[in-house]
Amino acid sequence: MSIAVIHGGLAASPPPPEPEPATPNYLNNNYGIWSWLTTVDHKRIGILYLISISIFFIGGGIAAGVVRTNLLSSTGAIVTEDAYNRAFTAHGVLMLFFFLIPAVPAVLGNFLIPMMIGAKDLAFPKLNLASWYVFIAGAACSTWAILAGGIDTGWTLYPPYSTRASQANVVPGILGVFISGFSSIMTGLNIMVTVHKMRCPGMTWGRLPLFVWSLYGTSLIQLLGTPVIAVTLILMGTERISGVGIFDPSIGGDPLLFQHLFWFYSHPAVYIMILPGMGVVSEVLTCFSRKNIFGYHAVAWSSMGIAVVGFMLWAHHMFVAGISFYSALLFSFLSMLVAVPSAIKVFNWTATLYRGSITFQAPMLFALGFVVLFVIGGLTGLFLATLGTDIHLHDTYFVVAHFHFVMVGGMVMGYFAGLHFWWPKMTGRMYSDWWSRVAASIIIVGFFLTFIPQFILGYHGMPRRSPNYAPEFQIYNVMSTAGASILGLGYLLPACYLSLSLFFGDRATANPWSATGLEWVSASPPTVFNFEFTPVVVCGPYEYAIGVDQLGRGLPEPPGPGSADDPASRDGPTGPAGPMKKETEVVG
Amino acid sequence: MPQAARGCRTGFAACGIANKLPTNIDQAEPENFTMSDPHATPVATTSTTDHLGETDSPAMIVGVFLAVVLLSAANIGLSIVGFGKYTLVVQLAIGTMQAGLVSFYWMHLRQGDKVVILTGLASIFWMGILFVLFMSDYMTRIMVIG
Amino acid sequence: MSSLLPFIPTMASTFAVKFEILFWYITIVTGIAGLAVYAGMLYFCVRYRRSATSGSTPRILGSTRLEIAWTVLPMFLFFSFFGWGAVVFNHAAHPPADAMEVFVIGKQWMWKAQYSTGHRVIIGGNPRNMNEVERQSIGRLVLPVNRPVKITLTSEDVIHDFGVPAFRSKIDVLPGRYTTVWYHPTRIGEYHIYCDQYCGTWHSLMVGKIAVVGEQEFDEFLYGIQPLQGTENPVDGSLAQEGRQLFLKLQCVTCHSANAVAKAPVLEGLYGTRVPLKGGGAEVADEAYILESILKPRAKIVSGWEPIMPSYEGQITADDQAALVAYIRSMKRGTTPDVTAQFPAPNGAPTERPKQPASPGGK
Amino acid sequence: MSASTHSPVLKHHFEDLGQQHASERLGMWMFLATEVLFFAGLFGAYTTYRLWYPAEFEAASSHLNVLYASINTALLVTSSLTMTFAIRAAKLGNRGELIRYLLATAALGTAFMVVKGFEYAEDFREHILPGAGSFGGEIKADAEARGLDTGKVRLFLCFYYIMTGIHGVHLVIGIGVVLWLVQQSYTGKIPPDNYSTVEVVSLYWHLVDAIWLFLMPLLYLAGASIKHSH
Repeated sequence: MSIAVIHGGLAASPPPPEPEPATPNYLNNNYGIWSWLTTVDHKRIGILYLISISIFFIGGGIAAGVVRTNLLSSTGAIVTEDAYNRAFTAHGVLMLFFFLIPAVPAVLGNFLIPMMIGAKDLAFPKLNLASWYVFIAGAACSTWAILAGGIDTGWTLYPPYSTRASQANVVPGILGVFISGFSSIMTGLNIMVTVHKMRCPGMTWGRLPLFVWSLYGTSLIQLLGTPVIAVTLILMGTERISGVGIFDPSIGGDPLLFQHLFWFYSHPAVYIMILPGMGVVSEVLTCFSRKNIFGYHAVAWSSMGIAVVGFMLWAHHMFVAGISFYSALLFSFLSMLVAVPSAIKVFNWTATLYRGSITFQAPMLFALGFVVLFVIGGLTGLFLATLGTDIHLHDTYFVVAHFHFVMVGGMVMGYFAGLHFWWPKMTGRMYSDWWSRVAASIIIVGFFLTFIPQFILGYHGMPRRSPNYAPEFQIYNVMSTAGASILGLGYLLPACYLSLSLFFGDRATANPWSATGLEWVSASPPTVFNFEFTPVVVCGPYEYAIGVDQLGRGLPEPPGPGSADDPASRDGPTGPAGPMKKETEVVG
Repeated sequence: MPQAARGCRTGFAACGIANKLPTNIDQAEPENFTMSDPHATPVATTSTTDHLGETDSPAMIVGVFLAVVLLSAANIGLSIVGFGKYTLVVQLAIGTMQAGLVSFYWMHLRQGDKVVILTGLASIFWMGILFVLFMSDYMTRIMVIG
Repeated sequence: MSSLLPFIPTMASTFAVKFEILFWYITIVTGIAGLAVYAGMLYFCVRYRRSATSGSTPRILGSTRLEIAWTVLPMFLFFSFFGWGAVVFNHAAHPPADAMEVFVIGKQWMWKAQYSTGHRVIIGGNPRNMNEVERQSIGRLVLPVNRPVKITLTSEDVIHDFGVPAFRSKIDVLPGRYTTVWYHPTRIGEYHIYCDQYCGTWHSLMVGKIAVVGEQEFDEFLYGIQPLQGTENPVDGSLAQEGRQLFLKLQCVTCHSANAVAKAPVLEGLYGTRVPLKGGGAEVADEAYILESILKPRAKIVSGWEPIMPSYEGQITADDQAALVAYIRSMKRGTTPDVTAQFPAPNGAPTERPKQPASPGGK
Repeated sequence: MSASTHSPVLKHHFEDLGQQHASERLGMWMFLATEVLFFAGLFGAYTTYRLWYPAEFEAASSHLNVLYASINTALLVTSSLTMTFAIRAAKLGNRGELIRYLLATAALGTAFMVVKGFEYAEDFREHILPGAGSFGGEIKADAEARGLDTGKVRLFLCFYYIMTGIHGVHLVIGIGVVLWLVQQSYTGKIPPDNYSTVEVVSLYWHLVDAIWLFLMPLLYLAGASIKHSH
C-alpha cells in the first residue's frame, strides 16, 4: 500500500480498498514445510500451535470418550479398571497441559498480540519458535508415556502413590509436562515483554484491547507459577527414581507439601486457562453488540486481580486433605475474594449488551455460551470454596462438573469464540455461517446435558475417578454419556466446516465483522510484518458507538440484519453520526 | 522499507486527523497507569541516543566485590562462632544484603528501569505469598490436633 | 437401570442437616443471582437484537456507582458463605470430648476398623486384594445411633479418603500421620463409605458400608451375638468370637458339626428354640440351659441323641463358659465351622500381603 | 534518526536499539523472576522442614564441608566480578578485554564445579547420602548418639543434593552460554551496540551467584557452630 491510501483512509471515511486476492501475505510469501518449521513469524507459529493443540484436543477427547462410555455401566462397560485409570489420566494430562494451557495464549495470543498493539512481531521471535519446539518435545514425551503403557496417577500426581505405588510411566509423563512448562514460560515472557515494550505510538495501557489485558494477566501467571510446578516435578521425579525424597513420610517428609507446591501452580493454572477466554469474550461481545465495553477499567483490572489473587487460594483444594484448621479458614476467605472480579466481569458483560444492536453470528453465540456456562461454573465454585460445603462435595462429581463448566464451558467456548471471530483474519476465508451457528447451539445443549447430571451425582456423593460406582448412580451417568455424545458431535462440526472453509470459503475482507481492533486494520490474511505502516492509535479499543477503529477511521458496514440503516457504521468520525454529533452517555 | 514506514507515520501525524478527534474518545488516562512507559506516548518512539546507558566505573565494581566478599567472610565467621536461635535470621539477613548489593549495582537495578524494578519486586512478592501461605499451614497445623 | 435419586440425599447425622441448610442457602442465593444475570442477558439479547434497533448505539462507557454496587454486594454475600461455612466447618473439625473412638486404617485396597473395645472388622475393600480369612470377614462399620463417634484414621501406604455421603463427611487418610473426623449419627440404616482420593487400580472398589444401629443392637454387636458387622461370624474381639475359638480349640466342632456325620445336636440356630428332651418334655434353649448342657451334659439329653458328651465342669474357667455361651447364642443357620476348618486368624489381624496384589484385568 | 535505528544488530521488528536493549533486559529479568520462583519452591520446602526438625537439620549440616563451600563462594563472587568487567569491556568496545574477562568468568565457574566434584566425592566416601542403604558412617553414628531421627537427617541430605545439584546445573548452563559469548565476540558479533547480549547473560550469572549466597547459609552454615571431635 502507499502513503496515499493511508491518507485517503483517514481523511475521507470510506474503508480502505480490499486487498487483491493475490496480495502477498504471511501464508503465501513462501511455501514448503521447511519454511513453516523454521519460521519466526508470530502468525505462522500461532498456526503451528493451532494444528498441534487440535491434535491433543482430539487425543484428549478420545480418552474422554473412553471414560464416559465406560461409565455407562456401574461395573465398567468396556475397559478394565486399570485401563480406565489410564484413560482419565490421559484425558486430564492431554487436555490440561497440552490443550487448555496453550490454547488461547499460544494460538490466538501469538497471532494477535503483536497485531493488537501495532507491533511487527513479538519481542523475541526466535524464542517464540523455540517455545513451539519445546512444546512439541514435551508433548511427544508425555504422549509416548501415555501410549506406551499409560500413566495411572491422575493428572494431580499425588505422592506417595505417584512416587512409590504406581507401576506406570510416571517419569516420562512428568518429564513431558516439565519440558512443556518451559514452552509456557517462554510464551508468557514473550507476551509480557511485547506488551511492555512493543506497543505502537498512542497505544497506552488504557487503550489496550481487553484481550491483551487478559493475556497480560495470563502471562504473569505463566511466568510466576510454572517454575514452581517445574521444581515440584523435579522433586517428585527424583524421589520416584532414587527411592528417597522430601515427600516420603517414612523419613519425616510430608506428602501434603507436594500438594501445596502442586496447587501453587495448578490453581493459578486454571486462571491461565480461563482468563484468555474472558479476554476473547470482551472482544466478541462488544463487536456483536456494537457497544463500548461497559466499565473498561473494571474489566481490565479484574483480569489483573484474578491473576494476583489467584495465587493466594490454592489450598482450597486441600480443605479435607489434612491441612491446619486455621490455614483452611484463611484459604477459604481468600477464595471468596477471587470470586469478586469474576462477578464484576460477568456484570460488565451483561451491561455491555444494554442498548446494543446485537447480532448472533457464531462467535457471539459462543461468547454468550461462555457467559452462561461460566456463571454456573463460577457460582458452583463458591460451594467448593465454602468450608462447610466442601467437606461433602470435595472429590466428588460435583467438582468434576464444576471445573468442566469453567474449563470446557468457559475456556473451550471462549477458544471457539475466538477461533471463529479471528478465523477470517487468520486464514482469509469465511466459514459457513449456518453450520457454525448450528455447531454453537449443539455444543451448548450437549454441554448442559453432559454436566448437569454430574452435579446431581456429586451432590449425592459419587466419587470422581471411579469406574465402579453404586448402581443407584447409573441413570445419571447414562444421561451424562448421552449428553457427551451430543457434545462430541458438536465439536466435530467446526472441524469439518472450518477445514472446508480453507478451500471453499468466501474470501474474507480485511474487517468482516466491522470490528475496531488494530488487527482488523491489516489485510486478511495479514502481510508478513502485519502493517504497511506503523499505526498510531488515537482512541480506545471499542468505539463501536461512534463507528471508528483505533486509528480513528470509519468502520465498514457491519454484517447482519439492519445494517443498511446504520449511519454510524459508515460515516466515521466526521460523518453525520460521528463523535461530534454524539453525546457520551454514562448511566448510573 | 523501514524508512518508508517511518515517513508514513510522520505523514500521518502531520495530517492532523488525530487532533480532530474529540478528547472524550480517549478513554485512557495514561498517568493513571503506573506501568506506562515513555515508549507509549503518541508523539513518536523514543529513540534514546545514549542507548548504551551509563558505563560502570571500575571502582564501583571492585567496591561491591569487596563488600560482598567481606559479608561472606563475616557470615562464615559468625556461623562458626554461633549465636543461638537468631543464627539463621542473621545469616539470611547477610545473604539478603549481598544479593541486594549484587542486584542493585552489578545487575543495574540502580539504573531505574521501572518495569525491571517492578519485575524484581514481583518475584519477591510472589515468593512472599508462597512462604506466608505455606507457613499459615505448617506453623498452625499442630494446633488443631485433638 | 435404577430409578431417580431422591431430591435430597439421606441425612443420617447432625452434620448432614447443618450441611444441607448451608448448601441450600448458597444454592438459593447463587441461583437468584445467576437467574437474574440470565434474565438480563436474555432480555437485552431479545430487546436489542439488530432487527429491533436502528443499528445506532449509544456510547456508554460505564458507571462507577454500578461498579461499586456489584463489587460490594456480591462480596458481602460471598463473605456470608465464608462465615457460615467456617462455623459449620468448626463444628465438623472439633469432636466432642465424650465421643466413642474408632480407629480406621486404609491400605490398598481395604478399610480396617478397630474399636476402642478391641473389636476389629474389615469394613470394605476389594476382595481380590485380601486373603481368604479377610475376604470372609468383610463386614460393616457398626455405629450406635445418637452417640457421637470420633474416627481416627491413618494409611499404610498411599493417600486415601474416608468419605460418608450420608453423614456429609470426608477426610483424607494419610500415611505417617493421623487425621480425625467425627459423626453424630441420627438415623438407623446402612450407608456407603467411599474412598474419595484416587489411590490406584482398585480405588473404585475401596468402598465399604456403615451400619447405624440402635443402642441395644450395638451392645449385641459388641457382645458378638448379632452378626451386624455383615458377616456370619461374630465380630473379632467380641466374647462370642472368643467362644468360637474355644469351640474349635476344645474340638466341640468334631461332634457338634452341621453335617451328616455329626455325633451331637446341631447348635446353629439353637438359641431361643424349644428343644425336645429325651423322655418327653421340652426346654427353651436359653443361657442357663446352654451352660448347664456344657457343665452337666447328662442332665438333659436332647431327644434322638446318645449321652456321649463329657462334662466340662471344672475344666473351663467361668470366662470361657461365658464365651462359649455367647458363641452358641450367636450361631446362625449355616455358620457352624467346618470340622476341617483351620484355627482362624483373628479378623483384621496383620496378614501377609497377597502374592499378586493387583491381579491384572478386572473383567 | 540516530545511529540506533540503523545499526546492523538492530532486529527487524524493533524500532531502535533503545527499545531492543530494554526488551532484552526486561525479558531476562522476567526470566530471572521465574528462576526466583523456581528456587522459592525449594526454599519454601526447606523452610518448612527446617522449622519442623531444627535439631536434625543442624546436625546434618554440621557434617558438610564448610571449607569447600567457602572456596566456592570466593570463586563464584569473583566470577561475578569478572562478568561485570566483561559488560564494561563490551560497552567500551574493547574486544580483547571482553574475551579475556569472559574466559576468566567461565574458568572460575568451571573451578567451582571442580571443587563441587571434590566435595561430592568426599560426601560419597563418608556416606553422607540420603538413600536408606547408602546413608551411614560418621553422620549416622553422630545422629544416633545425639538421639536424633536419622530419617530427618536424610531428609536434609535430600535437600542438600537437590539444591546444590540444581544450582550446579544452572551454573553449567551459564558456563556454556558464556563460552558461546566468547565465540560470538571472537567473530565480532558483539559490537558496543550489541552489549546488551553480554548484560543479559551477566544478569543470569549474577542470579546464579546470588542463589549460592543463600544456599551457603541454609546448607553449610546451618550447623557450622556444632563442633565434632574428629
